[in-house]
Amino acid sequence: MESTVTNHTDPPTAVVEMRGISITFPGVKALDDVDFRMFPGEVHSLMGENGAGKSTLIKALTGVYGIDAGTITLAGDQVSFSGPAQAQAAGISTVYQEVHLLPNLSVAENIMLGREPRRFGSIDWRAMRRRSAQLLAGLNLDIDPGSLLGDHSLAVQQLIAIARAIDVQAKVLILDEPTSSLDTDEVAELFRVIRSLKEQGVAILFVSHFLDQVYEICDRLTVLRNGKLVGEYLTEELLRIDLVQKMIGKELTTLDDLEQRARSVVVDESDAANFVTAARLGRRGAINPADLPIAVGEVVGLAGLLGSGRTELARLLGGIDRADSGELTIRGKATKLRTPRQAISHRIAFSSENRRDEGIVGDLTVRDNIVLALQADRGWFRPIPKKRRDELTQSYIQALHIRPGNPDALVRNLSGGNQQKVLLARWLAIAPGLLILDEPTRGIDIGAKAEIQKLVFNLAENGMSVLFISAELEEVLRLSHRVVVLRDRHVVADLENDGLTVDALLALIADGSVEADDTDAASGTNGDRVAVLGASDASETSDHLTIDNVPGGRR
Amino acid sequence: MSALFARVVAHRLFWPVVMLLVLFTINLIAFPGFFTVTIRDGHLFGSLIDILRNGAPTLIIAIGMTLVIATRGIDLSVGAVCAISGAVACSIILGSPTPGSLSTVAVAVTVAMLIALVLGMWNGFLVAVVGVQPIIATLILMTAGRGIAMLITEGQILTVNSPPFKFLGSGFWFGIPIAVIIAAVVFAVAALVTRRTALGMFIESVGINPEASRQAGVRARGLLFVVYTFSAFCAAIAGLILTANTAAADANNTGLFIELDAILAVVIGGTSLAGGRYSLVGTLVGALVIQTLVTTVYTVGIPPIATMVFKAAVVTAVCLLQSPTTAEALRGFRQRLAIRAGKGVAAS
Amino acid sequence: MTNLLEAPQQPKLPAGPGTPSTRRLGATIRNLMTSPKYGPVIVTAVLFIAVFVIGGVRYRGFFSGQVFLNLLVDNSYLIVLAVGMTFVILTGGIDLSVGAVVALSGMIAASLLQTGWSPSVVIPLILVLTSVLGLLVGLMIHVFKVQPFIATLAAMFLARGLCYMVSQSSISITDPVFVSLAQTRIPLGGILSITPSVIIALVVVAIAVWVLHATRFGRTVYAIGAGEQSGLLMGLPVARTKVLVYVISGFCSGLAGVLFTFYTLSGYPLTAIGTELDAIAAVVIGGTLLTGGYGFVLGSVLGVLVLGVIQTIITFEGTLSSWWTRIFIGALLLVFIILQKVLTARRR
Amino acid sequence: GCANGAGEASGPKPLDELVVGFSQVGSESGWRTANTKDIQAAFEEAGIELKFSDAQQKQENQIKAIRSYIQQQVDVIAFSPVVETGWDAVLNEAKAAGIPVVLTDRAVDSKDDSLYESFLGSDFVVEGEKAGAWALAEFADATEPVEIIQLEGTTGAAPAIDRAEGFAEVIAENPNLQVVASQTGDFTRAGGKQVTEALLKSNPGVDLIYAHNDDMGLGAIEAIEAAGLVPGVDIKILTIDAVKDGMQALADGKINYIVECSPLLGKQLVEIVEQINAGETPEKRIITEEGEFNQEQAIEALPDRQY
Ligand SMILES: Nc1ncnc2c1ncn2[C@@H]1O[C@H](COP(=O)(O)OP(=O)(O)OP(=O)(O)O)[C@@H](O)[C@H]1O
Ligand SMILES: Nc1ncnc2c1ncn2[C@@H]1O[C@H](COP(=O)(O)OP(=O)(O)OP(=O)(O)O)[C@@H](O)[C@H]1O
Ligand SMILES: [Mg+2]
Ligand SMILES: [Mg+2]
Repeated sequence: MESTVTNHTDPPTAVVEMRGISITFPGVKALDDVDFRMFPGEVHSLMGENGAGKSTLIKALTGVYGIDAGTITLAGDQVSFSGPAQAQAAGISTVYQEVHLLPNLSVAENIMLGREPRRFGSIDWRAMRRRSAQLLAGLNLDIDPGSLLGDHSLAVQQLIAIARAIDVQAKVLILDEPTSSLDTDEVAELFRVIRSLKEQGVAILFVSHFLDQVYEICDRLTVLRNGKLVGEYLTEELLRIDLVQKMIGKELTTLDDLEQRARSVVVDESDAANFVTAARLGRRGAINPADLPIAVGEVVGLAGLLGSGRTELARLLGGIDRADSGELTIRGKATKLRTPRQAISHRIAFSSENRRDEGIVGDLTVRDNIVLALQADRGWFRPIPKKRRDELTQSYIQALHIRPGNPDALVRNLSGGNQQKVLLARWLAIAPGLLILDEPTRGIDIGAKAEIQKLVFNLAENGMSVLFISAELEEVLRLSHRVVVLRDRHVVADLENDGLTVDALLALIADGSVEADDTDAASGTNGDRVAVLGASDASETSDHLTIDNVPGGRR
Repeated sequence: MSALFARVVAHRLFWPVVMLLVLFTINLIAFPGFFTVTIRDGHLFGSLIDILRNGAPTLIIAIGMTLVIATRGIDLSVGAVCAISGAVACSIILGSPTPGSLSTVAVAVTVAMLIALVLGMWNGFLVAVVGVQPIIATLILMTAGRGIAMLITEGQILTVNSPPFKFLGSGFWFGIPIAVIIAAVVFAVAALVTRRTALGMFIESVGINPEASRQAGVRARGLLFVVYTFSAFCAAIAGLILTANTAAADANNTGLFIELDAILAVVIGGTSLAGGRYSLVGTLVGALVIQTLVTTVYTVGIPPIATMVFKAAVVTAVCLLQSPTTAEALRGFRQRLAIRAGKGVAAS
Repeated sequence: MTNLLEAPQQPKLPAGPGTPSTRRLGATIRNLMTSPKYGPVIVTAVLFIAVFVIGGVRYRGFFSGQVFLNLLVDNSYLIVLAVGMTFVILTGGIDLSVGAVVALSGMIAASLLQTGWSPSVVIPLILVLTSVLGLLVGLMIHVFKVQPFIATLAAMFLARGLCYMVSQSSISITDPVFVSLAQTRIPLGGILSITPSVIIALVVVAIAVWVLHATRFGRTVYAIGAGEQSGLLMGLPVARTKVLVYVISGFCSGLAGVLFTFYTLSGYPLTAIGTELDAIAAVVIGGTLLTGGYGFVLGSVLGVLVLGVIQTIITFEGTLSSWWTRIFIGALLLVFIILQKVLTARRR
Repeated sequence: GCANGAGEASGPKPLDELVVGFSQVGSESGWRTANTKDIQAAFEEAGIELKFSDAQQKQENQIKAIRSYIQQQVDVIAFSPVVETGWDAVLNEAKAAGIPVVLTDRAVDSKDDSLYESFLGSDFVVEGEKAGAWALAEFADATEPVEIIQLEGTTGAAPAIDRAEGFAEVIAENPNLQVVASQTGDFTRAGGKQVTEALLKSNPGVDLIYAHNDDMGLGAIEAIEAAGLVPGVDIKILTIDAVKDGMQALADGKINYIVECSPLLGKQLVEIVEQINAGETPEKRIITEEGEFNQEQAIEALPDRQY
């Protein structure tokens, strides 16, 4: 063990102390003799590649999984929780990696469930709503606590889960990839909250694959690799490059590679060279009519705030939802997409941001998950020969470093990041002409992220069009030939990506707001809308950007 | 060696098979000739053959039910479809001037099957297109279907005198009961079609995560149509066998409560009612357990008033033994034993 | 089902004719009807009233207060059953044992009263026994991970078998307390009257509404229905709640059995066969999703009334043969379900 | 007496103004359907309006139907109770409304026999006794034990209980007659066949099969034939009901004896209704005339058998 921690920086006693933890799943040793500790008033980060065992360690701590060996002490007492309820009662408040909330209940209930304020034995609904409104406001989230949770986007749900966790008077707060779907502003809000909790002496465990975030907020790091402890470090004493090396066990070069390549824009002005052209494509209540041409071999990035309609627009192109206005031209032919199936037959692949509910088929094997879309496209009576299936699976397992590399493992048992890779493999397997990636790098570790970015880049060079959505603007900028900006369900800008900076993009995304129109009439009643950052949107000025007045606009 | 044993014990069909063997043993004690299979009049004769033959209709229905359940559905209407197909076939045979001719029987069987296909598509329509919850969608046909069957027979038991038809239920082919052969064919077809093509994977994937499957381009609607139609088709075959068995269509009693037996067979076989992965072999074992249970009640002479309690005991026993909790406890027990044994060795 | 959970927001309404306020009202109604939460219940209520009015137009003497009250009088036991079933189904489970438990508690009551026990002992005893049965079922489901369908099926066999063991033939009840409870009518002014059973049933409904809506336990029931795993990770008392739900169902079955004996003043081992399906149908018709998480007790009460009104129409029709009776019930159920679907349909 | 209730109708009504409500148990068997049909036909012939409802074997449905008849103020209510007990409340309501009630096929077990005018039907115990008597006579000079298999009706159903009881009582006279196995076949052919199949294997020496109805007997025949034995010869068969298929088998010598249980109650029921309408008092308990058949009698009776 190459621990570099020096004792003089440690506060006197650890609030959490895990020693020699081992957990074995059938076929995988997920944790192998891992030590881990947390101190009051510090932000600690668990780092490691996908499948390194971060989530498993967290679940071991909170009693979701029983441990095969080792001891856990909480504030000096040895504990062994039989379930999350006990852990919670003992002062450990947790947000697990996949959003685990209840879509059938209201936002307020999701926040307060299990500790609802009561009067005379019955739940005090008014107090509950008030309290949750406060909590949401604390995260700068302006949504109706009475609305159904299921009506909110994944990102909002993630924030609600966080609101639930921070409401508890906890000694320990655990956040497993809480920022994977959040935009910069939401992250900033979260960090503000984390800092104030830290001041109150709460020990906070923050897991993220975003190194920037980790370096911004964390005091101390514990690095895992392949279920083994690599070491515990102070953030300020560990260079990023060293951290990455410790995580993956070797030097990382690919990213820089990518940056250095020149972006050759293959855009042709004529529609014929466009793989797909959306003209005034829209859907009531979801996205206002939008134009979106995507050329063959072009990578288009969609940028916008939470709820700006990126996902909605992408869903229309992927045939997931039906458009009710506008036209879609695919390879020069006017087409209507009614089902995802049709889209696939036009070689359009849509990879959903919500991988648990709309992506993976948990109880099927890795192999079946990878070939699913390809097979569906071929029809049921033309099965892909076993040999071909195995080859395909093996090649993607290798190309995307899916771990464990066992094609017969159930996808349910893979770590979050590896599930995402399986999903990606599914879509690559159909050799799409247009690949729509909605948050494809969500929860993917830094090494794999680079791999995926490289992949996207190469695919585009080989003529695949890509529509790329990511909350991480750097990523969007790094990959896209063009960036389309959405705001309030309108396309507000369409820019060539030469010399665009994150700051410029941010300014564009956040600048004012589109005047409230029919979309608001439909959704505004619920008030489920995030306050746009720094919005002085009362002004009726029509200075919102149009295609024409944006610098570098397309036409 | 012990690793192999552990693997066998961990198999999800281990306990159902054990239960089957236990039931066999009980029978053997009560009736020593239980395993005797003789050849009488050129065909096989014996208790085991009876179990296979009488279990065939339940098995056939359970095969269709397995696929329905794998899509997260359930089909309560199979009993009614049994009754309808039997009623249709018998009334056609009765109405024909030549009830004994092969062609009459062929027409009767074909028409009965076609009607069952329509009924299956009806269920599929309600579930897949209208989006009615399967239990209610099929409850409608369960209620109305028996009425339709009675409408056809006018509430009477239609007795037919048609050797070819009767052959379907109690005939033999190469000494093996026809019903068993039919069940084997249905089983093989279902297994081949779902496992050799991608159908099985699609069914499972729709059962596990319908939305993800839709986005992956799986045609869930068509699939639901297919499984409900297939289920009704299986029910019709079973109904014809049941009817031919006594050469009489009894709209009231043919296939009464058979849906419960079929579902029980599916679940004992390890397929979850929550949909997803299914096992046809499991269903086969489940159906055998259930039929053996029924036969045991008769041969052992369990009084009718205690039959239900006995059934409850067996079902509960299988379920508890199959449970992961029990497996865990057993594993712990074995480990303790092993440790103790190890200590003993060390001490000596 | 996923589509219910998913569509992010209300569709914008097409601007129809009418003043803004009527349009707003129309919009509100439309929104209510298509909301996944309240829609099915509201639509069921509207349809129930429609059916009642249509019946009134068609049959003499149908559209009267007493006919409506008789729906409650005749179905008070079913209302109590449906309440218990709602708890179970909300958690995503199912309870097939309720019909047999009704019969069993009738048998216990009749046989104990016959031997001179006092009703003040018998009734609590029954409620305790059936709750304990529910507890066992709940433990089997939670601790041993047995699928609810099977665990409760085993309980159904057991309860039915115990009925025969108590007595094979029916036993009448002559206990004065039971007789007076059976025959008392509580006048409601005019010629209208109800029975004590109705009051008991309504009290049960009121308590259930309160428990589900306003207690932690009740909200946890909904939580488990939406996702047991999520509930577990949120630190909710999943185990306790899941087991308790079956205890409640057992208790309600016991109580329903007692109400049923008030209704028939006898115990009979063959009563209430298939009543579990009535209860399930009532719950589902009332808008509760079988997969759990969505639904209301009041919806289930409406579901019972719908089934009751269908039955009433059948008796008022008065000339249906046995088979047309069944077909008619199926058809009415179908019309109802389809209308419900159409009216609650959301644009996708 | 018929002077019950305050609202008693004044004087006889013309037949075509009479309305009779009839609540049938269900349609669980061919016997029952024949019963329904006969009653419907008889009333049609007599020109009396009959309101019919099928309770689908549920007492609660029957209670609802009777309540509805009371509300519709029919002149006479007739019903075949699903079960013997538990009718006092609703019959009291009928009595209070001044509507006379006639029971068909099955009796009710009530202390207060003023609740109904008349019972018309068979006595299941007597049927069992008749069957037992035949068995006694048939095996009167058996020196070895006679092994009997009993195929019972649906567990808990009144006919099953009574027929078993009557039979057991009578054959107790001869200790040689032993019921070696008794199992329910649910009154169905399939049930009868499956049970017999299994029991034949564990009781190869069986001499007589006593089935609670013809259908189970017919099922037993199939099983016996499948075992390579000759029904009626190697193993004797004794059943109850005398439906057409049963009689045919009896005529063919596959069944040895049938005790009749007639579903043809229509005519007698109409007569009772007419009597009540005329203000007369029908007999309290009318047992339908039922015969017993051996092979010759069956051959003779077969041509006129309609059900
Ligand atoms: N229930 C399970 N059954 C079997 N294997 C499991 C199970 N849960 C996790 N694993 C395996 O344990 C290992 C660690 O997974 P874990 O989820 O802890 O990774 P992680 O570090 O959180 O990764 P990610 O960054 O992708 O979330 C993986 O190899 C995973 O496949
Ligand atoms: N911050 C928010 N506040 C309220 N509602 C929101 C918010 N974000 C999203 N929503 C709701 O979620 C739904 C989905 O939005 P959508 O997924 O299209 O946004 P997006 O641009 O893809 O953003 P992201 O994927 O980052 O959530 C929208 O209908 C919107 O009503
Ligand atoms: Mg993880
Ligand atoms: Mg999105």
